Amino acid sequence: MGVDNKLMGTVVTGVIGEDVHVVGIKIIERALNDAGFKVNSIGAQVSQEEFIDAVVETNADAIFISSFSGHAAILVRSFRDKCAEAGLGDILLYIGGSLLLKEELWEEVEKKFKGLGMDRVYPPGISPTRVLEDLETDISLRRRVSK
Amino acid sequence: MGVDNKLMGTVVTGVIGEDVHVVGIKIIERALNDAGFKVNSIGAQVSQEEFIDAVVETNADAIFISSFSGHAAILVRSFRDKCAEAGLGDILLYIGGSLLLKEELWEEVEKKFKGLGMDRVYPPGISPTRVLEDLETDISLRRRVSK
Amino acid sequence: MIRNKKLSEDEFFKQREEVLEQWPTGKEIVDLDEAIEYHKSLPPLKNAVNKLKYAKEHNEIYAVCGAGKATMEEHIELYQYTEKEGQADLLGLSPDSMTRQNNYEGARRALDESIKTGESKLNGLPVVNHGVAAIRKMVESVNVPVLPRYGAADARLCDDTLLAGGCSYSAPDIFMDFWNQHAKVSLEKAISTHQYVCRLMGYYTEHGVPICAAAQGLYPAAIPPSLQTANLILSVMLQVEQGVKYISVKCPAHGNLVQDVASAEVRCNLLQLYLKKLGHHDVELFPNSSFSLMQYPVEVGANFAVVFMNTLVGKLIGAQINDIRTVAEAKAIPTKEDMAYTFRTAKVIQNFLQTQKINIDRKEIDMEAQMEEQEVRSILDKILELGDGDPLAGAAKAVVSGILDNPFAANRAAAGKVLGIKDCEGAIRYYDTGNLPFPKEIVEYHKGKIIEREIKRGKKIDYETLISDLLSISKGYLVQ
Amino acid sequence: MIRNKKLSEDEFFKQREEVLEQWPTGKEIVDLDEAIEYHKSLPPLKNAVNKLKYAKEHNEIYAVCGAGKATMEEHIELYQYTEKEGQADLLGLSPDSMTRQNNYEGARRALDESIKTGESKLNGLPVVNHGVAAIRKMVESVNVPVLPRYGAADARLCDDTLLAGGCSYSAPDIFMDFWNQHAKVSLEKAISTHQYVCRLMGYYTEHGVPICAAAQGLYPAAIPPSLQTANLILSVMLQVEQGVKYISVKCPAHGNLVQDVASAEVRCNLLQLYLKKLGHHDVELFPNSSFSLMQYPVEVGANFAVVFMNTLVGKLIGAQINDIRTVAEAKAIPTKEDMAYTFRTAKVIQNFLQTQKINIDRKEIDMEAQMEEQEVRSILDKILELGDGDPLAGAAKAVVSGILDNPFAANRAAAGKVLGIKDCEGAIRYYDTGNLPFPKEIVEYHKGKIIEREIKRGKKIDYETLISDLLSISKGYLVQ
Ligand code: B12
Ligand code: B12
Repeated sequence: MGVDNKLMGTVVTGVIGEDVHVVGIKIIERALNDAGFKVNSIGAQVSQEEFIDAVVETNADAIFISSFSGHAAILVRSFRDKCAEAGLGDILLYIGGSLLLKEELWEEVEKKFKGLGMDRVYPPGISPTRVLEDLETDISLRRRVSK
Repeated sequence: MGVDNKLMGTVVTGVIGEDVHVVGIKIIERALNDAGFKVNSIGAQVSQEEFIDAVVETNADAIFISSFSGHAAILVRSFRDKCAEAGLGDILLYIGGSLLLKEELWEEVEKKFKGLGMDRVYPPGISPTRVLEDLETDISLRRRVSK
Repeated sequence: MIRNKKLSEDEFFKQREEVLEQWPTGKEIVDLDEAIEYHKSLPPLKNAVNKLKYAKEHNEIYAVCGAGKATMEEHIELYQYTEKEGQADLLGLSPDSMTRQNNYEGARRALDESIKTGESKLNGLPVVNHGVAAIRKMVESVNVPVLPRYGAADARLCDDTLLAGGCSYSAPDIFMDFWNQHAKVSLEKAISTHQYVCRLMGYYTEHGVPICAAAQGLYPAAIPPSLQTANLILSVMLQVEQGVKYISVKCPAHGNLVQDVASAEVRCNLLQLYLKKLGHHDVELFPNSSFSLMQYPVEVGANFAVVFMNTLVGKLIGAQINDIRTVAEAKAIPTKEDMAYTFRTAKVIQNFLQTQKINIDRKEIDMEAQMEEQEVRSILDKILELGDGDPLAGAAKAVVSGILDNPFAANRAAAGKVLGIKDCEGAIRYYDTGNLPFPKEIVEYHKGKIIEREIKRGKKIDYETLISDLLSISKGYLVQ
Repeated sequence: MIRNKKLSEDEFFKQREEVLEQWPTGKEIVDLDEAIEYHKSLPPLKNAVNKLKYAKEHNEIYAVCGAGKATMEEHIELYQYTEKEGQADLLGLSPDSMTRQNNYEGARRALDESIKTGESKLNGLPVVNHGVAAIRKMVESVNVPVLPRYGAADARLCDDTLLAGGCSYSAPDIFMDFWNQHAKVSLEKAISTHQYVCRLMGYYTEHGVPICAAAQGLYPAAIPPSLQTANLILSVMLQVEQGVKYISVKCPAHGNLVQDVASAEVRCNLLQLYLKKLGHHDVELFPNSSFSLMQYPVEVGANFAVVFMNTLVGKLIGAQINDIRTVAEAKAIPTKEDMAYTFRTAKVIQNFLQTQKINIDRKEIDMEAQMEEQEVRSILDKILELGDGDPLAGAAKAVVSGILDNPFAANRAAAGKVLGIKDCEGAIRYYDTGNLPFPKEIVEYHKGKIIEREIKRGKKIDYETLISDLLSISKGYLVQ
């Protein structure tokens, strides 16, 4: 990945809502960076609008939303629509963290957040390598489609 | 209890079946003894018949069956009937130990063993004091009835 | 301008008027004297300081962990269950994250929805929305002290409500909160809110109700302990200046027991030393054991092992508080059963260890402690120099120049240059000392330990190593 | 007549013919050479001895616990789940109690019913009914060695089947089994079955397949360790005489770490000493940590604390095996989830402790060890004297005269005079030394410790105290 110094893509990363949990996303940022992605990190406690602005600015391929408040389902409501309104209909939306307040079957959680417009949903403790693999697949697919 | 050295009753104790777990019943025996009961301990690995013989011999009020094999339900099957056949229709049958192979709701276990003719059923970790209280109540009741 | 100076009573009460206006429930607690009387009417051992003194005398270590549900009914049920089934000696309290961000309106909406649906929609207790009467009801519903145990950039109204409600503990740790609890708050603003809270604690204390302040000093894992200790000592300087007399000193473990015990010793010793240096001679410390901020294991089995380490460290450092996390930590807000199991395990381990004579190799502890003491002194002495003797004035400059640093801060003000890494035995070393004012031999000592690890694994340390260090405990290893 | 004498090859094979006729599956294992070849075809680390040597070299402690289901399908599922989810390094095997009593017909009926109902109707694996092919299938279904870990008055056919099936470990401990596993068997009969099993192990070993014998030496709780150690050393004398070269030495803890560590040291040191005295110079020992036979806590949380103590003791005594019980121990035959959780906890604690430098106060250990060594020597030297140098001949006399004793024996042959009790710190002391041949100062040492406790609780020791000691761990205390 990214061995020949070619840019693999651009990703906007941040922690949504009133949430301050940044350790996880900082790790993911490092992994993205090392794998040859451009990372536009907008930090903790950011809103949907701040994410969208950052994408428009950098023409990013994906948004990485981190959320540990347990309020993720409320916080990403209509995010997909807002992206579309901003002309970012095909942006990749990834979400990870501790998404709900109660422990639920992972299949259910994943379904719920896919229903909310997320392309990929990750449980806590996910390995950065897995995420990178998925991202590469999704980006090349997305590019092929938009060609 | 037993303070004035009067005999509180006689109990036959033993561990049924192929079972060797004697620690628990030895404790109960000590407690019975100290509370003023006569204890006829027939030890580990005894059969229904050995229990009944011991009762006949000592004219006991109660049989304390200990069982940790998990096979208790099979091992006490028709014990009550055999007692009746031996003319011990009103003998008190107490059972304690680890009665089943699987963990089950205590209420269910108790019901099952009462259905099998036991008068009292005890879970592991039962306090000897509780057992003594029950036994005193049951014996005085039994004597009153048979008067 | 930033100064470590006690608020005058006038300044304090003037500020208090504004604070209590932030939300309607504020006006219920205007009368501080009434609150003080209320505290005095409670049984003595419901006071956190009394209980911690009792623990110290009796060689007890009490487990505590964060806990909070949206509705008071559910919250009290959680407490009563944990007290009964978990045999808890203390109960921790976590306000929800909206309350911590002063978004009381958001918390209100979520609370309403929680009441409507009968299911907690918040990640903690919305203290301010509930108000003082409800907090008193909660305090009275259990037999043990309730310890608010949380951070926020501005906890003034929340802490005021909690203390008026009968709590005698909170955690106004400026450097914990500045780095970790807000993305954008300025140090100046955060210092001023913390001075207020500590002045409030001091006020109660001066009026006969001892209140304990926790110095959390918690850093995300893989930050060497000396930097954590320097931050914590500065935070305590703020606390005591405002009149706080009882400090719960968190001593976060990373898992290597030589280092963990050495750090706790250095932390408590230097703290007393700097306290005396700055003229504070009557402050009592209660060591508090916990793990550094890190990923907890997802598996229940491995999580019990973390509870065990946390308790063992508590035993080794002579702690009174065993600040644990439940076995559900990595996954969700704990249920009451999660709480009870975990408390029970911690308690039984404590019962088993209480009178045992366990030691960690003394020679190794002393060596480790000696290095660490030098590191902390380098940082603090530089800061006192920068601030002309004022720790907070110095700290403000140190944050700008990266002498106080945090690579995993939520706050954007962090230089983020210092980096830590584990050595072969799981102790944390400086991989990059950033702008820390360390003498050369310290830098080289750490480098040496890192090279040792590189040789052992036959591979250079890289960012994968850093990640693996951050996650290793959650995978069930000290170091991989 | 009882003699500690190696069976000649002729005697052994003649007896073996009879043994293999006890049940139809016996004839499948007539060819011992084929079994030896089978062992040699297995991967080296599936051999228990090799795996334990590996553990010793690498400072590893492997958890193991009893496990057995009626049907082979369910049993293999339990193993595979525990290996995968619990990351087990060893798997223990418990035959059911009917098999242990040679009631193969009863086991057959229960097995049939288990197959019919799809639910295990036995408290362990009916090894003999399954026969060698099934055991091999089981051994091949996992990657780690399977360790039969059980006692019986007569385990000859069962162990013969297990060894032929690819197991390289079993637990023919005469004094464990004589006291605990049967109500009526005579010592003479039990010795002869144990000599057979050990001769079989020796035969494999001599033919290039090392087999490990466990000396369980387990006594119900509240029996002082010196009596346990004396019994265990005698049991090992039987084992090595028949050619066993590898001993897993169980060192049962009572919870006071000074005593537990001291006992383990005394046990291993004296064992080597008596081995040399009786001419055995090439026996390798593998310490094995576990708790004494006692009531386990019913609550899950408290049970995890016991797993932790078991593992900590393992670390402190340099054990290779951590013989634990699952968190369901007090309640029922463990499910596969119970197994996995418990193994995982033990493993992670081991991971966390592996390279740590933890010690128990040396001076106290030495004092404790010195007393205990004297006690063991008094008993053993008396027994060797009684037997004219033959440990088993002496032991037979000692059982009759109560020099070897057990107050909680299932076997009616026990004098049952010795009684133990905990002291203030949870160490076990002699309350009554019965007929043990102790010098006066030992008796008084113990009395002193007991008086100390009486003074501390302001109450005479009575049978309630004894009960409370037997149950204290299950209530979550070392001593109450
Ligand atoms: C450290 C920590 C904190 C620190 C944060 C410090 C900081 N600077 O970040 C502090 C102490 C400040 C904190 C505060 C709170 N916390 Co907190 N915290 C944790 C803790 C212990 C560890 C998180 C962590 O750093 N993990 C290490 C990293 C490396 O792992 P990670 O975060 O899971 O990230 C990995 C993946 O998830 C992935 N990832 C993360 N995001 C994304 C996004 C994408 C797109 C992708 C692909 C991947 C990805 O990347 C990482 C690589 O594997 C967790 C519990 C746990 N996980 O064990 C609780 C936890 C997250 N906190 C929680 C809560 C509730 C709070 C508080 C509300 C207090 C409370 N009531 O307990 C406050 C809220 C403050 C606020 N305003 O937000 C809850 C959340 C529960 C829920 N979802 O319902 C948790 C789960 C604890 C619990 N069980 O109660 N916390
Ligand atoms: C010690 C022990 C042994 C010792 C026994 C030594 C001896 N001399 O007694 C040895 C090692 C020999 C042994 C062997 C086996 N054991 Co075992 N053993 C235990 C253990 C660890 C403790 C029992 C004990 O002594 N408790 C201490 C006493 C004080 O408590 P207690 O026995 O519960 O007794 C109290 C009460 O129950 C009450 N009580 C007892 N009986 C009665 C009767 C009456 C009438 C009353 C009123 C009260 C009463 O009195 C006591 C006071 O509170 C238990 C697990 C546990 N409980 O933690 C397993 C346990 C009982 N054993 C068990 C099994 C399966 C076996 C084996 C088949 C091996 C195996 N597969 O694991 C063999 C069988 C041998 C045989 N032929 O019977 C299972 C039974 C499971 C089940 N019911 O399904 C248990 C529960 C362990 C488990 N979870 O797997 N065992």
